[in-house]
Amino acid sequence: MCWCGSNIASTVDLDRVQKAVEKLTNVVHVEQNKYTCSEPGQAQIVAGIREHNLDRVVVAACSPRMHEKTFQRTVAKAGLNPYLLEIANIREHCSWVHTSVEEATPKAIDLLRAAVAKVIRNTPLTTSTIPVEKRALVIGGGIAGIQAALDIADAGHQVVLVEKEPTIGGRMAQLDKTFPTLDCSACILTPKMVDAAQHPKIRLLTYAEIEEVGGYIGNFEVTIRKKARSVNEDVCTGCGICWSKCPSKAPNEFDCGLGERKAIYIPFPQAVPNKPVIDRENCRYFTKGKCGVCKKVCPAGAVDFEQEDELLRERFGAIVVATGYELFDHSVYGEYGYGKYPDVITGLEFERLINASGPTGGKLKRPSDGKIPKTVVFVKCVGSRDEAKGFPYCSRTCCMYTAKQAILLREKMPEAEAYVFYMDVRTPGKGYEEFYTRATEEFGVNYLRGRVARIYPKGDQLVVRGEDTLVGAQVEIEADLVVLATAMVARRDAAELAQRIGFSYDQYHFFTEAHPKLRPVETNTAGVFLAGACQGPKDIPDTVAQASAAAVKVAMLFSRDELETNPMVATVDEGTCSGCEWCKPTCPYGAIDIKTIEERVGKRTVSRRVATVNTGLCQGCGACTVACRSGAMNLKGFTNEQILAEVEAICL
Amino acid sequence: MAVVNLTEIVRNRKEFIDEVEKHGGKNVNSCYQCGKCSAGCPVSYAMDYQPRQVMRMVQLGMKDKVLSTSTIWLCAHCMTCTTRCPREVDIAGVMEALRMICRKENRPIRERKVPLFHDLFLDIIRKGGRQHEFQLAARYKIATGNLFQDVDLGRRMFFQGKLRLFGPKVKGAESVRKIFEKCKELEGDVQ
Amino acid sequence: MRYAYYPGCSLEGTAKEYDLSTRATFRALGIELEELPDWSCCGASSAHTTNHLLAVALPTRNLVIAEKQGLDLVAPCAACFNRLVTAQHKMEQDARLKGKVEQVVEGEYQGTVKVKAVLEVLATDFGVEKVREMVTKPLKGLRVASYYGCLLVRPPEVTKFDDPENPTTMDALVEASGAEAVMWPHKTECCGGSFAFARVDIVEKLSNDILAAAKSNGADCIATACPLCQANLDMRQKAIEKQFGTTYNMPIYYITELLGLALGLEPRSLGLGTHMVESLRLLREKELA
Amino acid sequence: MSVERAGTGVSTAGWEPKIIGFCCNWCSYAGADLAGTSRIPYPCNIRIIRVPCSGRVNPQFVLRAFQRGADGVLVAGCHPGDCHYSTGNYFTRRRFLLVKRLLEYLGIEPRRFQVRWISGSEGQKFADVVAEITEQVKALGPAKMDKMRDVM
Repeated sequence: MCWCGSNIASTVDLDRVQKAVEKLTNVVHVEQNKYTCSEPGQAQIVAGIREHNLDRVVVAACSPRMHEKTFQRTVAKAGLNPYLLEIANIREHCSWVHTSVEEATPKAIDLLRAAVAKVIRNTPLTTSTIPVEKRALVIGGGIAGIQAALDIADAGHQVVLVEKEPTIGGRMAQLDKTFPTLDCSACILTPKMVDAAQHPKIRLLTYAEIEEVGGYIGNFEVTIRKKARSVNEDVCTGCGICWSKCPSKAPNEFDCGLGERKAIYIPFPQAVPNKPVIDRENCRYFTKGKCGVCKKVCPAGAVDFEQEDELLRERFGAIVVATGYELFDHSVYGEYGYGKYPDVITGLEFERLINASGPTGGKLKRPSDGKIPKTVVFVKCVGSRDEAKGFPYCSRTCCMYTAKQAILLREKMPEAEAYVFYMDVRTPGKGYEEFYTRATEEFGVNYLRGRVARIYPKGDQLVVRGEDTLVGAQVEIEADLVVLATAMVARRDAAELAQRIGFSYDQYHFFTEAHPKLRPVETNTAGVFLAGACQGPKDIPDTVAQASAAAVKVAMLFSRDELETNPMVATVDEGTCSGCEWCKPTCPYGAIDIKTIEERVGKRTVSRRVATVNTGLCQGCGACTVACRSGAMNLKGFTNEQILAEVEAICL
Repeated sequence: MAVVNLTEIVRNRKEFIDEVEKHGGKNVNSCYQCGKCSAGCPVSYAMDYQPRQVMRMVQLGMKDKVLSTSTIWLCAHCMTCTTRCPREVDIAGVMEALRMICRKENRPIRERKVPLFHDLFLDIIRKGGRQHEFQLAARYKIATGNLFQDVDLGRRMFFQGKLRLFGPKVKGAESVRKIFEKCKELEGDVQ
Repeated sequence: MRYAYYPGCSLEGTAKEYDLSTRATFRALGIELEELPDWSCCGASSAHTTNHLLAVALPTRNLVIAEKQGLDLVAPCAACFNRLVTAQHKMEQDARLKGKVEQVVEGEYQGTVKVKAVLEVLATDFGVEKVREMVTKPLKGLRVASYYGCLLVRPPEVTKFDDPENPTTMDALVEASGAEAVMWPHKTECCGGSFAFARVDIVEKLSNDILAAAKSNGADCIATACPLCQANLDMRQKAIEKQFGTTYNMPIYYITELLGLALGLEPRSLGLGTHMVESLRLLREKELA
Repeated sequence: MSVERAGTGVSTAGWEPKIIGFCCNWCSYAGADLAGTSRIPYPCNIRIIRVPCSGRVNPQFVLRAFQRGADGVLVAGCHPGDCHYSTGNYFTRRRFLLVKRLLEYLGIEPRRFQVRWISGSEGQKFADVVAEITEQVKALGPAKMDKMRDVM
């Protein structure tokens, strides 16, 4: 029993406590100590264990959250299993919150009685170790995935970077300029793409998807589907003859369908790898059986129509998920024309139209008739902050990208007028508010506070009707082009991927971090980390920061050869388990599986299904123990028997 | 505009908001003042305050002010606002609730002719079971003293057979009268 | 096909041609209508702006009668339609209100009758394609702006009819009649509705916006399915022209008048010719009547 | 085993209720610690049992507490959405709505049993909750659990 100087001793009459505790069954020795956590205090415990041949220890002191680990090490020094120790919290929960000795002393006795009742039911627990496979899988080759892969690789570990599209680069590659500095997106991204491709520790798997994930931290088993590219990457030199000669055209996804590409193509000139892919749905050879021009002209003989999807099985110690986002589909807004007015475009489409390598060569021509717009209206919060038709959350990046686009417009075409309809302008980033101020003051962008009620065509223009809520009047603008700042939303296959890997996602299908403040890049599944907008709307600086943070977490994990597992895990009494599987869905970690065991009943051997706990995945929350109807599930360190004993000891 | 002292007003706002919600105005506190309602309101131009401003006054509990606006009477109940509201606030329903509260408390009404019309309309149904447009027009004109409004139109309609001088006869007129009485009994007459 | 028919007060007076043409067109298509016995007024906007209970009780009296008749109910007037479905919606949401209303109307409300607008019966129940097949005199060359107004489409969760921003049911029927449906943006803008008496100026401004939009999008005429809309656009058109210094001369037809015509019915039998804006001249010019 | 409960049938003068608090390790136990480090006083009637998660609290523990003579039980966990194990407290929430009704059925006033969300930063809230539940249990008087003795 610790005095903690006068912290405990002044409020709890420890002598009285000692007298009461000495009488308890199983209690052999009680002693007091001025500062138990100090070096001599700990030595006293070790000496006590040895002298009295103790096999259980209770320390009555401060909160176990403070010194449980300390005292576990102390008893281990005396050769005792560290889990044969219990702490009675008589400081935070007693002496510090009660003022009178008459109140605090009986309570301290109760707390000690409970700790004694529990500790006699403690059993030795051992941590086991699992080996760590020091290879990381990064899913998604946008800026988040590239950054995470580069950082992990620079820390000296092998990385496989899997990207669904034929090239890495992601959304950032589609952008024209980046806020708040207005540097060209491609200029800062493409060097990183090349770095990733040339890094000796990084292996790029583009045009590939995750098929299956099994295992657990340190030991994931992943199946990757490498889709048939119809081009042998090892042989192809990326010379470009094939796509210059290809006769079939299709809308270019990279340009949001505003321009065209060939059926054999690279998405954009700086694509990495610079190897084309055949879009079989639009290729004449595959649709009509005739053509084969690309194969004929390829000097390297790289075109391979017979190529098939390939399944790769790989082992990884950690996974970084960086799958990014999609844009909200604004066709649900009837008041904005159901996505049918060609001159009502999204912010991303605007990026392509104003980009020098875009479908218009950087000349902002509107999609309907190629006219150069003189009046452009930007509408913010389309699909975001809208419970009725979109999502309630703020999409976080739109205020800044809209300001940027308005600036780009005014910079390129000073004769064009820019209007921005906004509800709030949110600029909480370094240099962001200054950037927004430049938009209004230096570039003369007209900001109007109010949500647009309606957009409708009038002649070859679009009437945008809103309220300027600061004036309190309806306003109308006859616009040539309307740009909707559509919200960032989770990818449509996000939930499926999360289920496949086995971690959780929120109601909007964004991936859930382990703790919203303190564990922002971990998932609740050990060994799986998050980077970028797959976790929630995010701009480039935040994405890169999170990607590097995820990389550090991976590197931390890989700094060890083996991992100690948490010994306080769930355990199944197979004898009483009825195989009802009620425990399974309560487990947030997917740690419970069902296995079949053979049993002898009389002379026969019968097989029976029972639950089994994967101790690598179990985090010891105990939810399954309560779901278990037959009481077969228990939690080591917090067993039913231990907790009931505490209850009874307190109620005595 | 005079300074609005919110100290007392805000203290009592819950009571007022509850009253508005009891009369059918849903989710008043969800409004975040985006202005989409006012931007799409066809009658906004004739109102002294935008529907959005009315919503704000309700949120703050500015009962006297909001009940003296013309807006609540000029709402045509076209429900464009309610249909488009991103926060699923029934703005048209709030307007309706405010009108009812205004009449219940016998407060001065900014657009007197609007409720006058509705009162005459209902009075004719109460007595005859169905509407009678000729009677409605005639009584409205007498009540407003504007006898010559649309006289020419009336004459042309009469000759097209569109104005019947005598009202329809409904056998169940009596049962309709009873419905009026019971509603008055249960909800209180607000006319 | 048989329906109970709830004409509503307007169709006995200012909108009698809507009544005539609905009955005639339905007869021509072989859809039977059985007038709701002893129906009474739905209370229109006046009831729901005054007393909540009354606003539900007045339509419910008619719904109870319809339930006894055992047929789905057609309400040509958009205001009646809206009040009837709103009453149904409110009682569905609130069992206590339902009990109170039943007490007031002294009858039991089951919720078994479906209330339908004329457009829904024609386009969905009967079928646009079948209408097209039965057209004998296609309205070639007529450019029609379909005007739906507020009460058919809003609020969508109550009316459950078409789309609140860009409905197309009437356009499909217009096309089926052989006429051309004009694309225009003011299909569901408000005409001012019940302000026809108290604030004529508002009705004139709003109706002018609608007429102007129809004209600038190349329409010859407007088709409606609401007596209030028709009245405001038709009866007020002269005054609007004077007020805004413009000329429209734009006939405002009921959709049933146009369909009846396409089905080969006599213009007079549809009530054509009783509009305030000359309605036959345009048809004659296009050699349709 | 039969345990005689002190105070049964005795006048309640000078009686102090005994309340058991199950606190999850990550939020509520930490909240109680914070109340301590901030020296926020609260009634001494509560005895805290540490559990990893409020979802670990089996209704059996609650029933046993009442059976053995506790006058009140508090289950405290992380706020919904903040669970360290992501979903544990959702189970708690659903489970204990039922337990309240079971207690009522057993003749125990449901107010003797409360579930609260207290985060690790809410020391004051922890103290307030304890004060509140103590007050309420005091008002209810000693729990009468004679009928349930040792049926479990």
